[in-house]
Amino acid sequence: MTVHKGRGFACINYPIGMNLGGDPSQALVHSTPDGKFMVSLSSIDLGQGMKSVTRQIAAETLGVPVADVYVDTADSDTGPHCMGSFASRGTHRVGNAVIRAATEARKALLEAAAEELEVNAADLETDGQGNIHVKGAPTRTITVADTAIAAQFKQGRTLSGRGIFLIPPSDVDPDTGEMTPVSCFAHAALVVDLEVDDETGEVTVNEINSAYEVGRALNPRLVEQQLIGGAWMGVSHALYETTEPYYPDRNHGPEDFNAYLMPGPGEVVDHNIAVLERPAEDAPFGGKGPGEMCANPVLPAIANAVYNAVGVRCDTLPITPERVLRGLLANGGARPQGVR
Amino acid sequence: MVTITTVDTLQEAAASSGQGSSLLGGGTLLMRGVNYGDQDVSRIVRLRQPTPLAGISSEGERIRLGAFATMATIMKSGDTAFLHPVARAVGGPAIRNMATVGGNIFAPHPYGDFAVALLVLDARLRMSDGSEMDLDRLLPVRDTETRLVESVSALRPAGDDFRFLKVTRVKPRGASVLSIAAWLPRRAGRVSGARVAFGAMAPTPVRVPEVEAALEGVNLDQNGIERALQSVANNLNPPDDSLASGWYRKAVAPVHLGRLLLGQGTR
Amino acid sequence: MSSVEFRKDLFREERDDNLQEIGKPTRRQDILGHVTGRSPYYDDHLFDGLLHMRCVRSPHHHARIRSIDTGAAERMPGVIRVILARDVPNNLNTLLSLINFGKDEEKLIQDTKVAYVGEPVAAIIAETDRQARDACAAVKVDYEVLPHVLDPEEALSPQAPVVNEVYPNNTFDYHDLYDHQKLRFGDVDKGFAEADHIVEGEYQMSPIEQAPIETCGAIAAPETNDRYVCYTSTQALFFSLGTTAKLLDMPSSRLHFIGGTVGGGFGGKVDSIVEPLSVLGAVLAGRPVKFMWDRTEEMQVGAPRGAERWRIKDGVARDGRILARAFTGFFDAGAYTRLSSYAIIKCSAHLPGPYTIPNVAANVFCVFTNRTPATAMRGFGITGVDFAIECHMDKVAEAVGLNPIELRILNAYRDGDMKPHRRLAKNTALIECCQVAAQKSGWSIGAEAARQSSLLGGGGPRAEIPETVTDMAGQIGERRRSVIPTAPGEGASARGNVPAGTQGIPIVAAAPQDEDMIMDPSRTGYRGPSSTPTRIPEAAIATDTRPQAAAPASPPPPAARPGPVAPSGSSQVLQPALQPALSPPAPQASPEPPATAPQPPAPDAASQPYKPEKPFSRGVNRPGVSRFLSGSRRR
Amino acid sequence: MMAKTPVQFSLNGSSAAVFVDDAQNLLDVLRRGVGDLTPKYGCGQGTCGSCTVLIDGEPHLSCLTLAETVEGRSVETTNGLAAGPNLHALQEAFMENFAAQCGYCTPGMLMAAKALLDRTPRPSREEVIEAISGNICRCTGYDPIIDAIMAASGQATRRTG
Repeated sequence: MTVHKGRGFACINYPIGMNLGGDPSQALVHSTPDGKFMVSLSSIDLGQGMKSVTRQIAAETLGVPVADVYVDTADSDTGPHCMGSFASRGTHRVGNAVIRAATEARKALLEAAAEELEVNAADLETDGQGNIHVKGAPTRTITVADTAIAAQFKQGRTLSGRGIFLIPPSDVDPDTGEMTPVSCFAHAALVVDLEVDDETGEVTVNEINSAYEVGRALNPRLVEQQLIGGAWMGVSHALYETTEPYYPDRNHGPEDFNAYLMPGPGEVVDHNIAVLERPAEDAPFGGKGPGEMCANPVLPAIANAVYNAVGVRCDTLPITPERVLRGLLANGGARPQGVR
Repeated sequence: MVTITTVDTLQEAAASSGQGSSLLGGGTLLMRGVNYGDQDVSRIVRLRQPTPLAGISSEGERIRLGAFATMATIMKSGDTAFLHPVARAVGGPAIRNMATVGGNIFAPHPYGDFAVALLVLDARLRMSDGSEMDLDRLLPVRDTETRLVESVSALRPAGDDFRFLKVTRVKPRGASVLSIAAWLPRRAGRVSGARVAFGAMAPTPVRVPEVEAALEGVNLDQNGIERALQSVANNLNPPDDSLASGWYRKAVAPVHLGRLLLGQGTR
Repeated sequence: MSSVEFRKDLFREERDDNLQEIGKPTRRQDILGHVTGRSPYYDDHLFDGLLHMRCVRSPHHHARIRSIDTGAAERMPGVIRVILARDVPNNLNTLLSLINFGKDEEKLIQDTKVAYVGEPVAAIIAETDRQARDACAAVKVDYEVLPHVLDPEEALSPQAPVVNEVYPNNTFDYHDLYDHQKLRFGDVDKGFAEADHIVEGEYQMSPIEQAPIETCGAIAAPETNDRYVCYTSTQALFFSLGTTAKLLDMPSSRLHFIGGTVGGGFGGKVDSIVEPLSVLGAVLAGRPVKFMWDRTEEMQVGAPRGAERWRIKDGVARDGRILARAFTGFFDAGAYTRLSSYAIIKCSAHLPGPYTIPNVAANVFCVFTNRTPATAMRGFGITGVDFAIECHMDKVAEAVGLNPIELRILNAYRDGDMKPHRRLAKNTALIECCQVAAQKSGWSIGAEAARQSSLLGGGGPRAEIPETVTDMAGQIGERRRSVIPTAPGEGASARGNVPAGTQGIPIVAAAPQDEDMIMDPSRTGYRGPSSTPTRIPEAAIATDTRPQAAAPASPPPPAARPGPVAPSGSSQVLQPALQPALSPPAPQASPEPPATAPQPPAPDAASQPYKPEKPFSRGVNRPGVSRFLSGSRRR
Repeated sequence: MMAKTPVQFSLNGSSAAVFVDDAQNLLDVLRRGVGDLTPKYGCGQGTCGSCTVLIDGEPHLSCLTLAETVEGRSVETTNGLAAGPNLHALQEAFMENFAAQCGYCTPGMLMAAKALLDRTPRPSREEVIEAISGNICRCTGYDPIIDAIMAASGQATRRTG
């Protein structure tokens, strides 16, 4: 048995949001009687953290602690329209809608506080701790709670906001393909190190070193969740997964998780990630949405690493042991391509 | 529509078996079928108290496993240390708490890795009618056998005479690409009376007499095993499934057998 | 084991890192619910008298339905109702009709012809799941088996059976003109002729299952106010609501959809199949009905990420510059469109990947075959072609003898470059990702590659749109009459020409409807694009110190290269090599663009050609936009 | 009329009694019969682990367990993990380690992990991996889950950054 080490590289960019635009999302923000804020959406949390990231966006925009904000989604009677959670659109589209709604609510909040403090709203700032101060005069202050009570029980003012974010639909030129697809792109590059058993064709991924550019990590732990889980899915796509193992023949399609293959907990790959943040102009606080792009570079990087290890081009996914072994046999054995 | 019949003894269970009836063992395969509306199952026959049939006992150079003994039970018993790696290869911890020896004998491809080990350990079955039957006689006719298995008696191997290997795509637990069990008694270093069985390489676990014959009298080194490895592909015609093609199974079975015989382990 | 580092040193001039809540590792709002098992997924809503629905499904790839006998099933214990196609009020839809894309073509329940294994021909509601399954097994369907086609390229042949009668050419109709989506930029044939190497490759991705651990499902129940509530696993609440309203011909106001807490989606819960069926069940039975896919349905009937086949042809200069790239792509849509047609447009705009290539062409086909319809999955429209592109880049690197990472950096797109879909690149960071990944893995790259920046070297002549060769090959139906080539340009009789510089108006976000919704720019954390390159500290990059001989392994500033894309004399060209490699990002004495300190987001129009300063004003020239988009009636 | 069979068992230390249908599995009985919604349906095939419960302290797949076989036995679910308002160490560790995304596999993971820690309070990483080898997670890549279980056993994780 000979095990050959291989190293492969790939880099990608990824369009953020539904292609061609035309995919609005809306948000509503309102204050409770004592100045806590509820965000109403119709967006879906599939595990990517939609509720959490929109909560942080709302808190940042309002200028209040995150603990004072909760997100309620998705009830079609109370949540305004959202196109849905797909195409990496959640952070970008819904985040922007939340910013607009929370901005309008903040305006009302500051106007109510200004009336209480008898100053101009433009002279007020929030401290993010639940207080509103006069700029340059921190002792002239009122809490968000007192402001909300005054607004709603004395002034007759709602502390609420509406937001919609829409990139209008783009046409596509039939002859050239000209279009405005999306407004920003995330980026990634990574290096995969793996081993190939030249008698069985089995591939073992040992390490991934990656760089992901996400605009801004709105919550670094949520970004980390996406990148680690996404790279796992990339390995899975590259080496394991298909509903039609003999495509285009439809036979032997898996019907359970014993037959539909994915890497198990015994195959966790060491993954060293660098997160880069180049904020996008029209994205919420620059954040681009890392959810979809994270798996993509792993697939070709693995194929390239297998070639580096044993000289077999794996141009068909998934890269099963059988495909590697057939390539090895066709080549008359392993042809390592050199240490990188 | 499925009905449940609860009985007290295996003999009663066998008597009430018939078209559409299935004995509930660990449930790992039967209940799946029930959940999915398997129209071949209209009655579940269930033992009120399966514990008496779940024991493990020592019988001289052999070991007796009740048909209802679970993989977890086997992994806990000091008498069955040689079977621990085999039992551990069956599913995750929850499955092992449920899956039984008897059920494994009837498990369809690609399951049934425990039966592969039993095959090389000269397993003899005690049936519900009191008769005995060799496991390798039952396997080819298991789909039509109406008697139930009460217990299995297997040889207790010495030293590293017994070896087992399961090749899976998913780690640490997955269904079989193939599994191999070998019993390799040696005299003066040379193999004498080898048994070799494969799982997921045929419709049921199978021994391969040609491989066994090719190992007779050889040393367990690269030269000694060469003829046995060559005879693997000629004597097995493994199926395609979603885990691997028959071509692949055939291509790597000699590789894995070689590694097992040479004590190299697997990846 | 994993590790994560945040490279705050990079692009720091473009961000404020002093925000209060953004950037904090706040615990998830839903985590307590998750660890206590109390997060309310759709199936965690209990209803008295809940009924269960299961489907009778086609065992054939392609067959005409002669008759359906439900008599025995209707008499089985626990059976409440057998639902057939005639029970669906408006039994024809295509998912993207909600955004006016494509023609209605798929029935919720089939009655005339099945086109894939698993297509539903009846749904049965019973007291228990098992009773519904037993009744499904008792339905007798008389099928006339038809010839089927499973390979997308075979489906293009004139002899292939018609999979989907609404698209009788087995291809989606693009723009009422072509049987594929075209992308044309420059002249690939000219690029191939100028190239030193031609590198070709073919790539295949098989279908992939989204495999959320929660299977797709919905529970619908009559509400006391003559409406129907539907708890759903959908990824797109109003898509599912709108689709249900359309199929059931019911005012959307009578539908109350609740979801938002979903056990994984990955694209597999957009298709809105279970919602209309469960609501229809609740309407017909007058009781709560659950329709939950089992795992087998999820894997073999639920739409996967579809298979894709790609052919790429590159013309490459000796020094590694890619001069032309042509794609031929086949998306295997299965029997119905779902989202494949749309993914292809997204994909076309993505080509040729994150690289600046002066001549690009693509033909991408949405092909119907007799398999489970394909739909969205994480990375939709991009994952498959990225696999092809990046495998191909390694083949190009091998052909020219370049380090694969250096090859990418050499060809990488940069701020200000024109992309083949005729919009400028901005906010790019591919080069920096390449450099950091090289650094982290200890993979040596040349010093010049390590010095490159996404902020420099782009624009100028690279911002120009070349004269573009077009063709009219592959008009709808043409391929049905005779075999014609699928690759761009090949066999095209009528050629056209789009003059250099031709470009429409970029579309930007609609402005906030009220000035109260405009956030104070100082609080956005965004400082605008920097003109100074972010620097990976060069000492940290393992640079290749091997002698770099005749082969130009290191990338010259792209705009300074000779060649068809790079006429000389660009004032945009900096001299990156002259910059002290280890110097911190700081104003540089360079002529253009003016080096500045961090700026407020008020860039001049020249360097920011499509900053959204004004609300979008161009009319949408497609008639009948969805009511969910603009309030006007759907077509 | 479908036959109904009475079944009485201990659920998280309390007595539960319910009539079950013929061939009904324990998962369905727990969820719809007694209203404990914490075990989840992911496959009904015993291949995903999201319905994992402990029966007499050992992990079992409730979707493959014929409900009437738990007569007189002890069943534990995620609903019984916390002691009143105090979360179990595993629950705290899963929160702290961001070990859940969609959360659907989490109850099954927690029960598989509890079975391990009840028997092996300071497991090795390999033992943790073995313990969850029958539980599938599609979101996390397993690494944070393994870290969380190690952390719950009082062992520092090797996470950096």
